[in-house]
Order: sequence, then structure tokens, then C-alpha cells
Amino acid sequence: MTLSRRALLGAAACSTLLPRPLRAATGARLKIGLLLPYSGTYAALGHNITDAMKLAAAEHGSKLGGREVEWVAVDDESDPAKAPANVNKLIAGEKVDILTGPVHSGVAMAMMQIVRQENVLTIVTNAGAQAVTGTLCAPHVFRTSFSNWQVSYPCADVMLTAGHKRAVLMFWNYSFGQESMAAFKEGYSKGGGTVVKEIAVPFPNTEFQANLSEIAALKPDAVFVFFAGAGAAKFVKDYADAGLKDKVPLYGSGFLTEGVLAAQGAAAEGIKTTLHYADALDNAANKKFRESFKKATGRDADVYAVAGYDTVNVLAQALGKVKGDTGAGKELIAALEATRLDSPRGPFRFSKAHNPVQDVYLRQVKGGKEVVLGVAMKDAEDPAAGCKMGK
Amino acid sequence: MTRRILLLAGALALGVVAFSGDRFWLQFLGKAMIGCILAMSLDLLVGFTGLVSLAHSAFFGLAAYALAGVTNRLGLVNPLLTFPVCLLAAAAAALIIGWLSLRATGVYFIMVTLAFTQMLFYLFNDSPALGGSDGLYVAERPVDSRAAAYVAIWAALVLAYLLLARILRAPYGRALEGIRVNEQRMRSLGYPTRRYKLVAFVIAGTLAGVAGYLDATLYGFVNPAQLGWRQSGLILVTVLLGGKGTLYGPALGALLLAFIEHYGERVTEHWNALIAALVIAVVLFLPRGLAGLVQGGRRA
Amino acid sequence: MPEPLLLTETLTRRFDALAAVDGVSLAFEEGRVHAVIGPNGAGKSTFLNLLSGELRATQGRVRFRGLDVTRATPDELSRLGIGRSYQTANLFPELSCADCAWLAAQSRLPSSMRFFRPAERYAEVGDRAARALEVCGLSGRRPTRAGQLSYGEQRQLEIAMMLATEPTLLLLDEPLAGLGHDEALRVVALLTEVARGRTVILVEHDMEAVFSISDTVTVLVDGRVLERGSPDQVRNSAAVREAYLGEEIA
Amino acid sequence: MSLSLFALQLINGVEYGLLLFLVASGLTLVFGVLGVLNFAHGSFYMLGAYLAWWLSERTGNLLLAILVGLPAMALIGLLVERLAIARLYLRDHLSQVLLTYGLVLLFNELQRALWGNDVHGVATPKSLAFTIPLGEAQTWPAWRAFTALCCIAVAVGMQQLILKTRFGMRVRAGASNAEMVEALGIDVRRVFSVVFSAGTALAGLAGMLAAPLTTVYPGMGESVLILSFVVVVIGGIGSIKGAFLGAMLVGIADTFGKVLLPGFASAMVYAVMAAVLLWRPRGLLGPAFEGR
Repeated sequence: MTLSRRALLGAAACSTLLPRPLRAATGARLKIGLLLPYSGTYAALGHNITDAMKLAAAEHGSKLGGREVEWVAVDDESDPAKAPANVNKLIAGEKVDILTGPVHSGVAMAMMQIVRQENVLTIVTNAGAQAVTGTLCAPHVFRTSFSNWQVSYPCADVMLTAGHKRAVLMFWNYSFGQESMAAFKEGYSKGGGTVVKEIAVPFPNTEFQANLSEIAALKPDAVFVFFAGAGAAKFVKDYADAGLKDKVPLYGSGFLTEGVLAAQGAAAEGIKTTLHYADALDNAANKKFRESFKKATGRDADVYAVAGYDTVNVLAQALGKVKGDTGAGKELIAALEATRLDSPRGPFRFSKAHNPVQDVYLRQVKGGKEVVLGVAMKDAEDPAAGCKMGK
Repeated sequence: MTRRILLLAGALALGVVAFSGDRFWLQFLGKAMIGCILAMSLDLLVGFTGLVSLAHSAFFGLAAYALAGVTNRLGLVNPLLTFPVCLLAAAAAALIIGWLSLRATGVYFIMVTLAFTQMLFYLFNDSPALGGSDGLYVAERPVDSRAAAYVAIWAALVLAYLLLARILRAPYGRALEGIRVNEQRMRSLGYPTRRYKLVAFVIAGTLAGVAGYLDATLYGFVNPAQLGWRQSGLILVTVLLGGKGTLYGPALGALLLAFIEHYGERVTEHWNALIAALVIAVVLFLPRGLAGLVQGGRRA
Repeated sequence: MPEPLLLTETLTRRFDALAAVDGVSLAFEEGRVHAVIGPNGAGKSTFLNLLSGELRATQGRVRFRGLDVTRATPDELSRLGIGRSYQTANLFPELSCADCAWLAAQSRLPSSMRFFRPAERYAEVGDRAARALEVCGLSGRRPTRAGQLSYGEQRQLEIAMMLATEPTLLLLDEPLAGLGHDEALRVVALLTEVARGRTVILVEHDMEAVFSISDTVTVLVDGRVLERGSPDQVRNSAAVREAYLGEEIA
Repeated sequence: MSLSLFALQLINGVEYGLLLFLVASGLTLVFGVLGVLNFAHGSFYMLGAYLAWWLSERTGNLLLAILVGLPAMALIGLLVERLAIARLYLRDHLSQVLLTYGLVLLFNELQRALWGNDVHGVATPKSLAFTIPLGEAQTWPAWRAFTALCCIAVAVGMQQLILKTRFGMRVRAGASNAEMVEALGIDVRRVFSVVFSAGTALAGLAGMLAAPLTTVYPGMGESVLILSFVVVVIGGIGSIKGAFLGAMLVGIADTFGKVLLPGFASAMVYAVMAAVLLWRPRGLLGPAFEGR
């Protein structure tokens, strides 16, 4: 009897879907827990999300549903080994009313198991693991960032319409990379594209020369990759140095350039990516947000900050309806499900599985800047495989 | 004598918490005690046999993964069944890795153990079937209530200490100490020293397996990050900080680090610098570690 | 001639080109004190290390009670009853004399893999250790750390530890090296008493001390046997005098 | 795998090996001569990279940044040796591991405090911004060629210095028997200070040369630390030639491992090390004794 990993997670999920009341709303102050990385390679993301959340709260007079906000931050160091202890520190130790975070998907999986048993209202502000709003979906768990599917699936169509029929896939071999590739292949094979080769690179190894030589020899129409942060910066530079930049067009989800565009410099010129946000989106909410974020922190806002900003705005709207009563269970969840936001990323609402329904944009690097070429997928909704809520 | 009283008092204090019902302290101290078991069992190797192993977290992780595997795939939940199976897995791994690693000595031994723990890390981290980098849930934990898990951990800690203290006072323990001081001389006195070191390696590895089993029971979540060399390095630092060769010293070190990590964050975002300062201070001014503060830190 | 206790057949040990021990074939009768002498670099210590398993022979055989022990490890040889002492102090510096003797005595238990009964409870081990210290005159120094003993006392502890393993064959590596006159006398007296009823192979540089307690003397030069016989035969042998005197004059 | 691809992969492997050697050379020198197990070696690599980025931003030219950065790293090495490492020479390996572990944490916090958490790119100097064609499909950036040449120069330089010069002779003597050297009236402390400072500078140089390739980010020293230990141990502690051999072995094994056995690639390097140590427990060219 071999249970696939997904089924096993599902089994664990059903056993805890009991309709227990949410943690009662006690005390005037609204305690919001931040499970984010403040040290290590993802520290920059942790700080951006936190600062954007505080900015949004300030715009609401630092009161949500009439209650003064108290932030409780814990540095998760993106270390899954410490995740259970850190989550315990926030839920059982600090007794936060609402838990938000994390960035790393391994930490998210640990958090999900505890949160679904402790029944604490949780908003995932970055980790794109499918299971969060898939096999592990739960009434009191929402996500304001994205699912790995959303940022990769649309890129398949983009490449096919550009006439790239033969593609090589290269990705960091951990869950984020694997899920991105699965989503891309779903779209690409459906559209008649053929995957010449899948190159899985051990995470966090950044020695790409061997694989770049392979790609050069295979001469595919295009390459779709998943890398992020410093690894993405290095990959793009190595890709250009290997002379592939002008011969084989490079595609990826937005994380290939997000936050490391400056570090990549000219090497990133021409790269097309799909993401639910772009710095250059010209809508009023985005302009206002970027200005106030720049004023508040001196740094430019990015996709991670947007998720933080929207999280607090969603809470402000929902808690307003229930007058700040986090113990309001059904009413609060219904209020959250009903929220509509005019977010910097564009129109924002929750799907039945509590994942954002949002436009995914096609962007290209021109002159060192992200230019929005158009909408790659309108109102993209994660298939939420394995989630029975609302179906 | 005061050391024995201190130990008793410490054990009772930790024991009382079991009845406090405070969900946070049960899990926080539960995790800290698991750290104590890991540090003490590694001290058997580092402090008493002179073997610096970086494979300790591999046995911890292996037992945790064994529990996840046995429970999820075979549906076994009863601890009387799963506990021995997981321990056997850790012990078998310790026997194989030990037998191979002990062919090298000194820093080379350290690096061979590091190699094995990294290989095991990648085995679990890179294969989706074993949970990949996200890790696995334990579908049904052997002990469901947090208080019961706490009591089990507490009992394991007390038994581990008594067992190790007992072994170290027995002829086998004397032989280990001789091997630590001058292995070549022990060989010429008739001791097959590699076999003694292998037995110590398996005992320590099995106790690390106990800690891994209890960790998976406490949290119901296993992740490859628990296996890497960084975790082994942390256990080694705990042993050295607490005071190697005293058994209770490493346990002190584990408790202290747990509290610093918990409260350090309140003091400053750069809480790692606090730990750095403590580590450097201990090395320079307390050569025998924290145990040096307690009544001269006599041998166990 | 009774069967020799220990036999070497063309025993050789090469360090790259240099043959430190070159084809040595010797027979050592049981119950006798056999001295092996020779100038510096004659291969005496290498020869002893080959017998005690610390070094592996490049060629040749070693037989103990007829058993081929050429490739035996030091611990196997010790368990067969071959005890050895070291020229440079090779003790447990941090442990007390009592503990050092204890470890040696404990090695005679069928196996030290005993995990539960506290070591002190093994009375026979305690007695054996005490006796060895007593014979070697170290009863008064039990609690002192081995590292803090005087040079002569460390040599006595070496011999006590060897005795505590109750060997039938003693391999002594220059037990008198570096000792003052009266310390040497004390050690020689101790060796005479210890040798009674046992077989001894004594490697020594000091010819005079050896002659008084040896039954046979073998002279090694450049890894080969130059002369072998009773102490008087060797003392009067022209070849030996020339080998030694030649060495001292040059 | 066609012949041309094999040749390309070989170049990739050797090039990666050369950079690994540069990092490992400092480590094997410090460990072989001073007998100090220096976990902070990875931090010096990181500091070197950050210095190269920070100085090249100020001066606009990476080569100038390296010229200024190298002596700075040597100075940092000297300071660390005088203030912390010097107290450990007679202590056991474990105290050294613990102290240098503390230094790693300290350097990580220092880096975060000074330069924050963002990823920074480092531009290669204009004079070396061109690429060399390798076969028809691929090109090789001049900066990588320059780095490879630097590594070779360092390798040859170290070999000559250690074997041929008086200072080299003192270094070797210090490695085999420091007490004896001191007894002969040579100030061993000065030899150790210079060696540790040189080791730090080598790690820093590796960081500076790699900065344009790897970009600069928090925690970048850690992966390099483990790989340099693997290289040093495979080659045999204290042996420069061994470190070179080990670096080549690891560089090539990792490169071909990624292509031929993708699933096993990450464990490959460790499997190679375990195999070498089980075959020769002192490393390929390890001295008979274990360093000091």
C-alpha cells in the first residue's frame, strides 16, 4: 500500500477539519504574529513584507476593526527544523490572534500542520506551496501572495504563442521549483509544446556551467527556469556569459528577476517573466503604494511587499465588518471571503480555496527596467487540487 | 555532592512542568529536553571517548523519518511497535556509518562523519517520494496529548542520563576513558579499541534516535533540515559550551541555548551576536565550559 | 632443547630502501632473560616493535608457542600473554597511578564490555592492580597523576602496568634509558625480581647493566645479528668490541 | 555526450576546481601549519566578496578594489590571529572549532549590520568585459579566464614560496614541530601570524574574484566553507599539492555528476570524499602525521 505524498497529506488534512470555534477575541489589542525570516538569504523579503504590513496598518490609523495592532515578530531563519518551535512560540507562547508568514515553503508546511490543529486565523504572505490552498486548505487559512501554479502556468502559453515549440526546463530541485515545473509542463504539453530536457539542479547549488553547456549543445527554441534571489542573479549572469542570452530566449516566473534586477545588470536584458505583479503597473493603487513605501522605508516596493500590504488591507476590511472580533468564526471567515481589494497588483479577491484570484502579467526587462507587455492570464485561479472547500 | 542535588532539583523542576498544562512551556521545554538528550549522547563520544562525530543529527533525523514512514506507509501507531523499529533503524545506521568512519582518525574521522550525514540529508531532501525539501507529516502520532509527549521526553532524559552515568562508571566506561587519553597504549594493554569505539558510536547513535523519535512525536513533522551538518554542528557546539566530559554540562548547554534563542530575539534583532559573544567568552575564559562553574566540574 | 617460546624466521622490516631489521632469525627459550643490545640505529627498537605488533614485518615470520603471530595486532598479542613497556613514557598522563594500573588489570577480564556493574565492584581487578603497584614500589603514589611522577617513577609505572596484564613474555624497550645511577640500580633490582618465572626480551643500550641479569645476549648491528651467546662469550668477542669500540672511537 | 561537450565540461570542471583550490589553499595552509581548524575561513571569503563590491562601487573599478581589498583582508587576518586565534595554539581542536564557530556568527552579524540583506551585483572591469568563444554554441567570459589564471598563479607562487624560500622552510618546520622551531630561536609566533594573515588574504582574494560571478549575498561563505574542507581533507591536510589535486577532483566530479547523475549530484562530492578517506585515511597526499 503505497500512499503518494499528496494523498498522505490529504489524509492528515481531513482528520482535523472539525468545525471548532476560532480563538476567542480577547483583549483590546489585536496581536498579529509575523513568522518571517529576518536573517539569512531571505532576510530582505522578511523586512519588505513586515514594513509593507506596518505601512498599511498606519494608513488605517494602526487600528483594524477598531482594535490597536500589536506586532509580534519571530525570526524563522527560513529553517524548517526550527519552524515547529517558532510557530509554537507565536501561537501558544504569545497567543497571537492572527498568524502571518512565512517565506520558505518548508517552514510553511510545518506551520500549516500546527495552525490547522490550533485553529488560529492564518494568512500566508509568501510561500507559494500548492498544498497550502490545496490538500491542506482549511476555513481559517488564507493566502495573499500566490500559488506556484499561478506564476508558472501562464508562461507556457506565452512561449507557445511566441512560436517556441521545443523547450529545456532548468530548476532548483526543491518543492518551489518542482511545483513550478509541473504547472508549466501542464500548460506547455496541453498547447502542443515538447520538453526537450528537464535539468534539476540541487538546491542551493549555484554552479551552473555544466548545465549551461548542455543547453548550448541541445539548442532548444527557448528555456524556462526557476531560480530566485542570489541564485537567480548568478544564473542570469552565467546564462549571458555563456553567450546563450542572444541565441536562446530565457523565460521564467517573475522570481527570476524580482529583487535582483539591479544585481543582474545588462545580463537580464530581454528576459520575459510572468508574475502577478510588476513594479511598472500603472494603476492608482500601485503608484500610491510605491510612493508611500519609498517614503516610509527608503527602499523600492516589490512583489513581496505587495502581499504584506494587501494582507493588512484585507484584514482591515473584514475585521471592520465584524467590529474586530477575531473570535467571530464563521462571520469573520465569510467577511474575508467576501473582501474585494483594489490592490497595487490590480483587482484582488479570494478563490473558494482562499487563494488570491488575480491577473498574471507578462513582463520583459528593457533598459534595466521591468516593462509590462500585457496580461498573460486574466483572473488566474489556482486549480486547488485536493481541496474540498466550497466544491 | 552538591552537583547530585542540583541534578535532582533540575529533574524535579522539569518534571513538575508536566502538570502545568501550559501548552507553550510543554512544547518549549520538551524541545529543550530533546536537545539535552542529543547533547548528552554526543558527549559520550566527544567528552568520554575523544570521538568528534558530525553524524549525530543523521541518526536523529533517520529515527524521525522512520516513524513517519512506519506510521504513514504501514499504519503502525502503537509506540510499543514503532519505538523499537525506529531505534533499530538509528542503531543500524550508526553501526554501518560507525564501522566505516572509524577507519579514519582525528579530523579525517570528523569529515567522514560529515560526509555521511550530508549524503543522508540529500537522500531525503532531493527525493519527492521521501517528502523532499518540504518534509513529511506523521499521519498519527504515537502519543497524541502534548502533556503525555512531555512526560515521555522527560522520562527518556532521566533514563538516558542514568544509563550513560552507569555505563561510564562500569568497566566499559573506564576503557572508553583510557581510549580517549591514549588509545595506542590501550591497544598494547589488550583492548580491541576500534570495537569499543564502535559500540560507543552505536549507543550514542541510538540515543540520538530516541531524541529523533520523540521530536517527531512532539511535533508530528519531520524535515531534511534536521539532518544536515549544520544541526550536528549545533549539537557539538552545545556539548562544548556546556562542558564536554561531564554529561550534565552538555545538558546545561542545551537548556541555556534554548532560552537564549527564545528570549534573545526580544533583546536585539542581531540575537546571533549574543550567542557568538557567549561562545567566544566560554572558550577563552571557561575552558571546561559551563560545567566549570559548577563545583569544579568533576568527572561524572 | 625445549620448544622456544618465541621464534623469528628471517624477520625483515624495510623503510623504503633501508632495511632496519634484515632477515633476523632468533629463538627465545622460555623462562630465560634474553638481552638484545647494539649501537644506536642497530634496529633494536624496530625489532621489538615487530614482536609487539606495533610495526608490520615486510618479510619473514614470528611464531609464539608455535602460533604464527606475524600479522597479529598489539591487542591480540597482549591477550596472548605478551606484555610490553615503552622507552619514552607512554602512559595516561591525566589519570592517577591507581587508574593506570586499574586499566591494565581490567584488560584481563574476559571482556571489558560490561555496562552496568560499577567498575569498583570487580575486586579481582582491584587486587591485581594493587599487587602490581606494590611490586613496583608505587603503593604510596596511588592518587598521583601519572604525568606528575618523576622520570624513574614513570618507568616503574610502565613496568607495573605491564605486570598487571599478567604476561608470560615481557618485551622491555630500554628500561634504563635516561635513568640516574641509583634509579637504574633500583629498576635493575625490580627487573630481576619481575623476570623470575617469566621470559624476558630486553632491548638495552647499556651493556654493563644487561650483563648482570641476562642469560643470553644477542648483538644487533645494522639490522643483522652480529653475535649471540652467553654474556661472557659476547663480552670477550672481538667482533662485538670492534663494532662497539669502533662506534665509540669514531 | 559528444566529444566537444566532454571537452567543455572538462573546462568547466577545471575552472570550478581552480576557484575551489584558491579557497582551500588558505585553509590547508592555516590548518597544516598552525594546526587550527578554522571554521571562520568561509566568513573571510564572504568579507572579501563584500569588500570587493563595496570598494568597486566607490572606486568604479574592480581591479583597483582588489588591490586595496587584499591588504585590508591580510590586516583583518592579522587582527583575528592576534586577538583570538593566538590563544588557541596549545588548545585542542575542539576549542578552535568552538571559537571559530563564534567568529562565524560574529562576522555574519557584522556583515548584516554594515551591508544589509540585499543581493548586490559586481560589475567586471571594462577591460575584461569581453567573452571568448568556446566551440560554436558557447562563449567563456574573460573574467572567468582571468580568475583561473590568478588561481594558477597563486598555486605556483605558493609552491615556490613554501619549497624554495627561507620563509617557506620556516613554515614547513613550524608545521612539523613548532616547539623545536621555537627552541631554535625562530619567532614562531611571527611565522604563525604571517601564515594566518596570508590564509585570510587568500580566502578574501577568492571572494573578490568570485564576487562578479556569484553576486554578493548574506551567508555566501557557508557553502564554500564546507566545500573547502572537503577539498583540503581529500588532498591531505597541510599539503598544498594535495589541496590542488583535491580541488580538481571535486570540481570535475561535481561538474560531471550534475550532467550524468542529476539525482545523485549533490551527494556526489561527499561520496567522493568518503571514498577517498576510506581508501587513504590521511587523504591523497596527507603527511604521515596529522598536521601539528
